[in-house]
Amino acid sequence: MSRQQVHGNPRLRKGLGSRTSDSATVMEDPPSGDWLTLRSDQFLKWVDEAVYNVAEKTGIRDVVNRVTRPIFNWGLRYSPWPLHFGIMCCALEMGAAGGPDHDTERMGVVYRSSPRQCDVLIVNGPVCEKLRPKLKTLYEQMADPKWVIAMGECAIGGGPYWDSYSVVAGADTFIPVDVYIPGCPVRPEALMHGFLTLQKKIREQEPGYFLRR
Amino acid sequence: MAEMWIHMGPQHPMTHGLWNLRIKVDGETITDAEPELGYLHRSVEKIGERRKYFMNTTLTDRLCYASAMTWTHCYCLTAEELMGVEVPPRAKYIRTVVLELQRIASHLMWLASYLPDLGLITGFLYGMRDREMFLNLLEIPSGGRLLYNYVKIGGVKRDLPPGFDAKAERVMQTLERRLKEYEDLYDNSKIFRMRTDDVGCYSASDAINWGITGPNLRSAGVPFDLRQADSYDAYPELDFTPVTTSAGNGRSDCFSRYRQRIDEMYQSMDLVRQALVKMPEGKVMAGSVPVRARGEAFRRTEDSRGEALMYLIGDGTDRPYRWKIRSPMFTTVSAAPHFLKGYKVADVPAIMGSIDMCIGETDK
Amino acid sequence: MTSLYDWSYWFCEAWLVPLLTPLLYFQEHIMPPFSNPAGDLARWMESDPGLNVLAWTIVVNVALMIGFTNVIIVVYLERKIAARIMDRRGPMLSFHSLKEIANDLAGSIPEYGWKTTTYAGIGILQNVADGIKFFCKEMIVPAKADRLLYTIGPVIFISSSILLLVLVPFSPRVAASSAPLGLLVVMAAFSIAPIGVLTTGWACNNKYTLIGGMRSAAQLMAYEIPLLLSMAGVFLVAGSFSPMDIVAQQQEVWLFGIPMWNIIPQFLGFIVFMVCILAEVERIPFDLPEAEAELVEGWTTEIGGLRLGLTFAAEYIRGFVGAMIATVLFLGGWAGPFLPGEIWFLIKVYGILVFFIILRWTVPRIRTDQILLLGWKRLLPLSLVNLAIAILYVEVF
Amino acid sequence: METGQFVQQLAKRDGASDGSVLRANVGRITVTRAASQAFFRVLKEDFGFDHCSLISAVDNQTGFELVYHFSIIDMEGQMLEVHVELPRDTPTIDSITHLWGGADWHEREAYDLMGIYFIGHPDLKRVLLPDGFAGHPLRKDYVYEIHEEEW
Repeated sequence: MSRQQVHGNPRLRKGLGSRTSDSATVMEDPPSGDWLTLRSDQFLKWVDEAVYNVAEKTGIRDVVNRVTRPIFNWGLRYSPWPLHFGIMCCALEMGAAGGPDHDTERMGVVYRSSPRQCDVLIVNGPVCEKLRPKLKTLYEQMADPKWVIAMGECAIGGGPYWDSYSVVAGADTFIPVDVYIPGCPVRPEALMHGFLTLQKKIREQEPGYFLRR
Repeated sequence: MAEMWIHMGPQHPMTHGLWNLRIKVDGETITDAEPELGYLHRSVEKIGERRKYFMNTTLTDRLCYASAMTWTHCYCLTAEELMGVEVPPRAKYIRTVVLELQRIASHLMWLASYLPDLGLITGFLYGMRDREMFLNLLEIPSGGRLLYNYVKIGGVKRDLPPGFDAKAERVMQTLERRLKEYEDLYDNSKIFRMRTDDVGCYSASDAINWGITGPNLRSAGVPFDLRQADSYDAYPELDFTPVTTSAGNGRSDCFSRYRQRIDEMYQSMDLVRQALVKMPEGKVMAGSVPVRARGEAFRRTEDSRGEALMYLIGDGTDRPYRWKIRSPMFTTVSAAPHFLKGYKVADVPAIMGSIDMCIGETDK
Repeated sequence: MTSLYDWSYWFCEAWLVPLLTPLLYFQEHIMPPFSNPAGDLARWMESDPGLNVLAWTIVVNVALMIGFTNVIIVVYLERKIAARIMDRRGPMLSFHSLKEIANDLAGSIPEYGWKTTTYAGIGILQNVADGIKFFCKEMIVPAKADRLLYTIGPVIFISSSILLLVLVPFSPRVAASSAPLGLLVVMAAFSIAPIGVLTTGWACNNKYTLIGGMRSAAQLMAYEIPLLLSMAGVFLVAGSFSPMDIVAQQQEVWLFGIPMWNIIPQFLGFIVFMVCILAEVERIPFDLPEAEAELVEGWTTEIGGLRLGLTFAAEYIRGFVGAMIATVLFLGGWAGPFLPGEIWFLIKVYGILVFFIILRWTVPRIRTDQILLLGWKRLLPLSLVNLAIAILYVEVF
Repeated sequence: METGQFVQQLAKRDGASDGSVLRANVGRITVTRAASQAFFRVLKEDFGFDHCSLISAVDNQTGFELVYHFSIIDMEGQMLEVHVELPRDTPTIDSITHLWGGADWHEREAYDLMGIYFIGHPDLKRVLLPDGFAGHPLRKDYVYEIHEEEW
């Protein structure tokens, strides 16, 4: 078979999507039926496609998802691990929410410092132009499934710095935000309610995990 | 191992905020360091020129989120100097009380964030627990939990409610009891001393040259406190002398900085008690506060982290023409390469935590 | 004495292989023999190596089950005790939350609201939820990481930790294996893990993980020698490496109605051993490879998802096994009055684990150069002194 | 030394003018750009002003004005406010980093936000804004787009 290397314009490709693998070359789809000539990664992809198609057409995927989805979803929603990342005032309230008076660890909230190990990105302050690329990188480094909480007015729409030359007008201008928590600063109770709202969202909207596309 | 640069930040548990410390390490020894700021630059000075004088207290509250009261107070003091407003004596005393309470809360926040830097996460929870008491106390007159907007140009927003001093006394007695526990837990801990003694040293003369002020300077044995040197509010009428600690030979190390802040908490509690006893009756707000101002004025106050200075220029309109903020941490961070060199990577959180970073005021 | 390994060997020989092989031989007959390896497989399974492998598979799986059950309990204990030390409540997810699974399965999603019962339980389900979440996460390989080593590194760490569970007995009755070299093999398996840490640290192409891996290697040098020397005292007294002999020896000598467990004559060795085993299982104050304050998450910074979950589990397994070895060596193992041996063993092990947990949440972390100093200049001489005491003890009694 | 005394002594020097006392322990003085370097050296070495509190740059529309705040670290807290006028087209002045180490980042900030060039500064680059930022935003003629929503 022919192997064709397609070099995209690197400037255009930069920042597009989640770059978790360094596939500099884009290979064309494997020819159908000719599975003996495939390379190993193409073969895996072909097997993946075949299994998905069979499971989808026979309805196995639906059945398995219907059975396993509640269990996986239960685990996902009761263990939201946020990234330990403080920007401004709300970061202190995030810390206070973990403190003895409010204790978010009752809800399974464990702060981890590495984005690879987190599920929830809490944007708790104004995002400045200098920070924006870094925050986007942090978001992209997190493993799926991941959620974003915009905590406080600054992260929702700039807050008191709405007319500043260096503050981005809200975190949702460059990353998808799932839960908005208003307040300036957000009280710890409101953050806890935000986590409960996130659980609600996960329960209602997260699809099953068997052969997820 | 060859030398390499490590970026600590902007997302790093050491930073306590949003900045980037680039360190050059040889193995685990730091040979060079370069702080990088600006990830939280909100251009407060620029947008402050678009707002009226009394509206800017919203921004000053958010300058340093760990000690909002002191920054708003510094701004109001400057604006009063600019406008020629005389603050009633009761308001001065109330300001002194809330400032010292805020200083305790800020130092507790520092204590809370310093212990995780050394690997003791329990310390964070203890600090937060005690800080919560002071936030609740400050919530009583101001209505805000973290950002108060309580100090206004010409006085304070509301009078202290009756029974405030009894509540404050109870909270302070609790804190005194807890601080004794912490001294047992930290000062007598061999590992704590191993991590903090003779780490991050600088001499008093170096500190003065680099522009380090506040607790970080006093921990080198220099009795310089703006509450007395450039006195304001009710401080001239209170009886106190600056607390100093030293690591010997006029040097400051991480442990002396830790000790300094604990001692300042004791001193602040003493000041709160004095001010509550001496507090006169009367109004808490000046009769008339002008909206427009012309001229220039500056005042400096003793912030929880050092010398806060605000410089205001008015051009006769109701908005400031130029507003300049001196942040104590801005200068201190610039000196970080000097006192980081030669120590280990593991000492970076211990040193940078001990100088009590607050990025909100630094990046402005 | 029959160990779990012996039992499963017998099980494979008598039941599993006789039931499986006819099927494979049948396969061989219906297909052309040159293309069908089924017969070869069957013949291999009947041979001694094949039976060995099958038996070990069963043993490791049982050990894994034991290990993960204990991990759930230990993690639960850790979180709850830490929370109580910190004046908090800790995880409180209750069994009522499982009703939601039943509702979802039935397809009826009721109006979702926070129920007062959801967070009013004992919280042991929190670890289960975390585990399930790890299974759902995406498996990321960072763009510039070394793909092969990145995959292998955690596997080395995890598998060597699980191997440990197989090698230490709970009691003479509940023993997975009875390796002739006993605890020496355990210590050999214990020191495989830093290789995995170093591999992962290098492969992630991240400076924090690299420093974490290097620290792990440096730390290994510092504490491994005193650790083995402090164990040598016990081996010397018992005259054997086998845990059975060591425990039996500790019951031999009684003084004033107290069994002379090794902790009494060799208290120095016990102290050295506890310090070194803390360093070995990488817990505060010696958790330098994953110092959260300066290295973001240490050598695990770049790994996430299932790898991370299993690495967590492996760390707790190592802590558990460390406590098990300490119990066997110094605290008389499964010996004790009235109760069965296994219960006594678990009581002692969990006692040491609770001590580890309380220690973890009450002291700061020490520095790399300080741990090297401690290992080489303090613990090494102390362990040599302990060895001398042990020799004296052998001579006297 | 009394504030009035040293302000008078300083005002007699070349290029210095307008010596006045603002309030207790605080003096104010104006210095020309050419004489500033010698003036600051005398201030540090003879008068003992060992602490550089703040360097503020002010955009006066017609030109720039640098306002230095110096103080003495002792219990009296003497303070001096020094004004230096700079022309609009060449906003340059000699750096004082070799006298006060703490002035380092204040000068960088003045360069970053106001575009004042400090001659002799060891590392004059942007400190708060990203490297590629265009313009100096605290100048009065800096125009930027405000993300204002239409309601």
